[in-house]
Amino acid sequence: MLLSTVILLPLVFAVFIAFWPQQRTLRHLALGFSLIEFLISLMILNEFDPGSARLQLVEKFTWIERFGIQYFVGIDGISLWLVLLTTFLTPIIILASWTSIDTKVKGFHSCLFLLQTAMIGTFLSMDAILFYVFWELSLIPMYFMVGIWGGARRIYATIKFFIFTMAGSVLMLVAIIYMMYLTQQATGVMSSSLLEFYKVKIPFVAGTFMNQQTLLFFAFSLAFAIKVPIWPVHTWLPDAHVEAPTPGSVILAGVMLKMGTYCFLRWVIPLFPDATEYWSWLFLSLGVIGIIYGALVAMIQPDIKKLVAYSSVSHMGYIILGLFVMNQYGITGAIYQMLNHGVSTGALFLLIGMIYERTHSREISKYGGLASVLPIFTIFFFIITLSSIAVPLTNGFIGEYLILLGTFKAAPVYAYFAVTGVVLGAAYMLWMFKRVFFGEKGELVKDDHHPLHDLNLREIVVMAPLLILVFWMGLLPNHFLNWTKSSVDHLVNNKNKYYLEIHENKVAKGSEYAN
Amino acid sequence: MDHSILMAVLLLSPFVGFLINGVRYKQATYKISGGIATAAIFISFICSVLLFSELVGLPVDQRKIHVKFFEWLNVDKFKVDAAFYVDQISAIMILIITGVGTLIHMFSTEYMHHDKGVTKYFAYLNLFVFNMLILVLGDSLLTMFVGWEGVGLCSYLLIGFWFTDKDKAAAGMKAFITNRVGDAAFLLGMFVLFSTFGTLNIQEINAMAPTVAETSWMGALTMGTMFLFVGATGKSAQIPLYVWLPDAMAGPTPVSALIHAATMVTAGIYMIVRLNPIFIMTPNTMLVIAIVGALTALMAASIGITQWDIKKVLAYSTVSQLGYMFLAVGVGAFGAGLFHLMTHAFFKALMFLGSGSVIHAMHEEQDIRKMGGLKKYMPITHWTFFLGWVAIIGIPPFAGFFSKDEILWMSFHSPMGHPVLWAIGALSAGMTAFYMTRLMCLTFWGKSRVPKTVHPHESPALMTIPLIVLAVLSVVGGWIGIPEVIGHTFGHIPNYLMEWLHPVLKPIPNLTEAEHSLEWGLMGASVGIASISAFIAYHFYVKSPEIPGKIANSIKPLYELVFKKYLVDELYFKTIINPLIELSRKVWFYVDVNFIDKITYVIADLIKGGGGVTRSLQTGNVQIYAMYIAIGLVVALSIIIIK
Amino acid sequence: MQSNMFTDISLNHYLVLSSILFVIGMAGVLLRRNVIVILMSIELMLNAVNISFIAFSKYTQNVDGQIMVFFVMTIAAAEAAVGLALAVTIFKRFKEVNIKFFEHLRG
Amino acid sequence: MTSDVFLFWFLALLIIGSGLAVLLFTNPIYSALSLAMTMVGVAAVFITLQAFFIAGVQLIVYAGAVMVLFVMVLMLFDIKAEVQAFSSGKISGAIKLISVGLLSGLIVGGIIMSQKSFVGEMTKDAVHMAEIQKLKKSTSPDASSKELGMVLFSKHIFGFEALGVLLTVIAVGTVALARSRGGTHHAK
Repeated sequence: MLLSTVILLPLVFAVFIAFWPQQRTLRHLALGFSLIEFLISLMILNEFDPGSARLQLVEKFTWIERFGIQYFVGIDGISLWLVLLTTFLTPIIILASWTSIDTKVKGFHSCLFLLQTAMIGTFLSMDAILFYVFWELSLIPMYFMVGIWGGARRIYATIKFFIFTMAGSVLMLVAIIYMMYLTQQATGVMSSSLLEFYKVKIPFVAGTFMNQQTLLFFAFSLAFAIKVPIWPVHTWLPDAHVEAPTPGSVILAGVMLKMGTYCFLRWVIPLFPDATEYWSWLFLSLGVIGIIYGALVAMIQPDIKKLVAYSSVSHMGYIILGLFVMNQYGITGAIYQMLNHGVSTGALFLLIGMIYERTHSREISKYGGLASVLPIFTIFFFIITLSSIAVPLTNGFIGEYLILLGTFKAAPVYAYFAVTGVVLGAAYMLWMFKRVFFGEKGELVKDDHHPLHDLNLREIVVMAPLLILVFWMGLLPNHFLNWTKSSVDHLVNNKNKYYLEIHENKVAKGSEYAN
Repeated sequence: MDHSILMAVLLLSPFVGFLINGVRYKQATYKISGGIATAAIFISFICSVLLFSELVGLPVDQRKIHVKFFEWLNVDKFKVDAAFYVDQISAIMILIITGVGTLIHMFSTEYMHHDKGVTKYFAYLNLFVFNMLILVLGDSLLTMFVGWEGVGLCSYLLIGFWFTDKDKAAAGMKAFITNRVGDAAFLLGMFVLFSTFGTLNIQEINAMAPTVAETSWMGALTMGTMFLFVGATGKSAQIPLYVWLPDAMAGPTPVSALIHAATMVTAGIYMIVRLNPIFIMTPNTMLVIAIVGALTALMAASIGITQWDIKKVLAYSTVSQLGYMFLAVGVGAFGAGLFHLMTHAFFKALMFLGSGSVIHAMHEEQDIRKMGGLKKYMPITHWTFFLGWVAIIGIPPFAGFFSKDEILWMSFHSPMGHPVLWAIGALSAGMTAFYMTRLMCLTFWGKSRVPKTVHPHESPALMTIPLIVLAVLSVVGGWIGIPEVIGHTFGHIPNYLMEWLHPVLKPIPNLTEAEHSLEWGLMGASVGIASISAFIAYHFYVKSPEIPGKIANSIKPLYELVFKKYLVDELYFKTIINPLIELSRKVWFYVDVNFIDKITYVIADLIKGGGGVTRSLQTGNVQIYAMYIAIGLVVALSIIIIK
Repeated sequence: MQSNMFTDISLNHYLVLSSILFVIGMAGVLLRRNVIVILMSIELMLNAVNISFIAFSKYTQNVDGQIMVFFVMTIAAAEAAVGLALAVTIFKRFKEVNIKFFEHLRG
Repeated sequence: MTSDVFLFWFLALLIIGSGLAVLLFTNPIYSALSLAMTMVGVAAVFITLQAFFIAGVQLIVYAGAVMVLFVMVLMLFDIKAEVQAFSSGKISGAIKLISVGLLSGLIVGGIIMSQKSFVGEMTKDAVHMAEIQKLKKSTSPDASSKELGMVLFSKHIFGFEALGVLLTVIAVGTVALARSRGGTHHAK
């Protein structure tokens, strides 16, 4: 029941919070809840067998029998860390929004927990319909989060965000239904189980577009590409980020974007191996374009948040690159980079939120000389900047290095282009850093009547776990990679005939007790 | 003592120093901060000496201490350990780093005493040493890269140390980004080597190095080494990525001494020397290295002649000397390169610290036109600087002479060298002598041009002691590598350095036995050129100070070009940076705002327009709605009936 | 067997009658402006349907058709009540029961 | 020509005529009276089809209660003949008329065309005749009402109860509506 608990507990919390009468203790309650959720999710590590590539801790109940739709959840090395990242970020977000969210506090925390359920559900569902439900469910709280607690142009941003993502998922629903049909054709029994999907051999014809596998591949890919977002469909991201409140941005960058990349790994690559291989050039190119484009455009943004949003586009380009080179290095790097991006970009948004709370501006040109006024803030920001530009011994380096290595081994041409992202990344981050923190004091920093105060204890507590993680992940990556290794190996070694078996040993253990 | 503990202390001592000073960064007690930092580096120095002596104690073919701490990264076949090893090459390096480092830390304690951020400064400095040690000791290219980026980072922090000045912050940024260009190439180099050898472990790569030279330009090894060399041009300030180093003088002067003269900038040479078995097998890369090194030496030296800022002169001098080192490794004389690296560390650190002493005395004045005659105010600084001067211009028997002569000789004699390379080297040597003498004359000798408000004074002992130690090293440092031809003449003085390095350096293929007379001749020629240049400079700047101005006027366009550093910065701005920013703006405006978003708007507008059409059908009149039903009924029935 | 259209009354006759009545009712709904008359026309249409129900019920010997008519009548009564109540409210405000006062659904 | 046939034609003409009168009278009161006439005609048709109970209900509920309701409302409002009884709009009016005409043509045509495939003749078909005769004998008005009641309270009991609830709701809703201040939205 562990996974179901992890998925559904936040939902219970959300309802509980919604009916909690006391306004004053609301945040404490929410924080406590999120910590409980995090601790419970840590128990997954205890139960998880890192040596096995199978699907573990599986739970399966019939939902709609006629169509073979099940409540089917399970975890493997690919989804493990993303779930933990989600539960890890939530308490941080609640603590970070302690003062910045001051209207409709109850609704906000309910949304947050609902979102948590949706995201964890997306990562753990092994049934297409269940997955789709969670996937779409995640949109709704996010929609409200941006729409209610967002900035001035929040309505524009929410609608853009909503329509972009919806447009993609509609095609995906069609594709899922078609997959169910194909499963029925192949096995005689209709099923929406992903494991059954894996068994279906979908006809593929190279060179043409109008064949089943290619069409299905693109239907799924489009939905995920918009979520990631891959280059030409990325324009919702900067707007959503800029208008979202800090917690919204953190969730968006930290976890929601990973839903896209994770699903590439869980759905697209194993389900459509031929199409993936045949069309990988397209995604590799788009990834590289995303890296360079995101970096270039980030460079000239006048708004810090927008800059970081475009840097996300660039970082997500790396992840796409890693996924589609289809070797151990690339995929391991991509998984690692997902976590890194969650940690470091999440932290960047938190920091920007903190300074925004003080000055109510995100315009780079109005800052300057912050370093001499807010030393602790500066140190934190600098460390996260380093992580973002992938300096060795921070987490970012491991991911980026592995991705580039994988790319070079598979397709050197893309690596030559992608490597410019290393330079451009440093350029835009450091240039921003220079303009905000160095030089003479800017107009927002100068104000003697309202001197800026450095981070308080709460904010330091918010940042500390992230900073620790930055170095932990950079210094001892094996602590994390050992858990994903067997799953990734399994995926790469069987990429043309992928299958996933259910790990039974926990059940056996249970039956021992029963006897 | 156990090697691993020794190694751990060696590495972690500076890091602990960094942590202590980092935590108490707000304190301005310079003596305590400086003391902690200096002690941390000194402990490392002791460890280095112990390791060195251990190494000496080992048999010649087993001189290697390898310590593995933990497995860092392990993905599929890609395995990298947090492991370090000391061999003959890295032993020299750690001695230089910690030794010179200790002296510079000591010097800094006094030099930075008035600065509020002194503790932060020492924290950065310790962190730098830590990273430098990782770079030098790392047993794989990736570990080396960790230090490689780490020193770049510290360099960034220290150049932009006085960050409230926008230009200084910009200089730091420039350094980091320029280095990043090199680092990106270094990454590619690593990828190529990993693809070729299946490992990044330096020892394994060296062991697997081919025995036959690779002559193809597009061969894997040539590409790999070429990429690594581009990485080195970034870190070691060679054409085309040297532009950051002169700007890096924005940092505190001891930083320039430690990072931008003695240690970090030599990382590129060190890397090539450490990987010499594969570099020697790629003659094409070697050729490029030699040419780039020679050209950098010449170009930087020529710029050095025209500069007025004491630190800028030294900076260009550093670039030029680094060019020499690349020239050396480019012609296969790895030992000579390392030798020059060492002597250069001594005399250039000395000169930077000397200039720091001068700047300190002159109350932050760096323009040599406002100096002159400082000899009588600050005798110790003058005499130590003087020794550095004779060392760098290559007057025997001072340190620079031996190393520089070795390089020039090898660039002529080695089968990979060429007389042209020798000529460029010799010309640069002449220029070096010229601008160094000019610096000497304008700063210490001649008439005093010091403004009335400034009262120069000799620096306190904490600053002069390092100067004296370095001066001594600048004198005797060269004696461990006396060339055979001289050693032979003066009674069998062995070339200690080359013997020490012999096991780890691949010999140059097809090296013929040299004619002693030729070697003597060339040696004489280079010393002659240097002496004459020095004499001319002395004449120009002390005897008749009006001549240089006249000459400069007579070749004004050329002078201006050189004075403005060949407009390379401007060129980069014009051809790379500005177009890039312009491109970004255009791309953002045309692609993001005006194309992708426009498309979505167009789609949205289409839907909206369609909605407008259907909207007009919704008149609100119920009877009209009923009429639609009727029409629908008619259509449906017609279809059914006609069918 | 030849059948005479006028003398042999078949199910079809009832159905045709029903449809003609239905169309008359529909014309009333479409064309009249008075809400009450429109309601009446709706009653006409319902009655038309009832005729066909009963005719089918008779033809198939199935009493369910009559049940359905029973239900339809009940609904019709209810509908008339609500419709008239609406007409009353309209009349209270505008002193007229014109359909144009229901045009607030304009898109 | 039997009486059955005559009765059918007579009632059909009556129903159609009075139905048209509902449509065409400009004075709503006349329309209402015509509607009452139609209702009675329909009830008569029910009787010819042996649905005696339903015919009774038709007379009582429709011709009685509902029509009284209509007439009462009309009296209450004191509505006279209208100047403009038909909705304006020439084009829409034309379309409406055309579609109504087409619809009637289509339905009638459809029914006639489907004659062969669907409906045997009610009066001529020998088998049916026999059955109907049998039915006529067996089904007295009492018997058919009884059967109706049995089915209504057994098979359709849920629908019946639901209707009861609906009527309650309607009663409450109507009162609430009638008590409100009136109008939709604002006055023009």
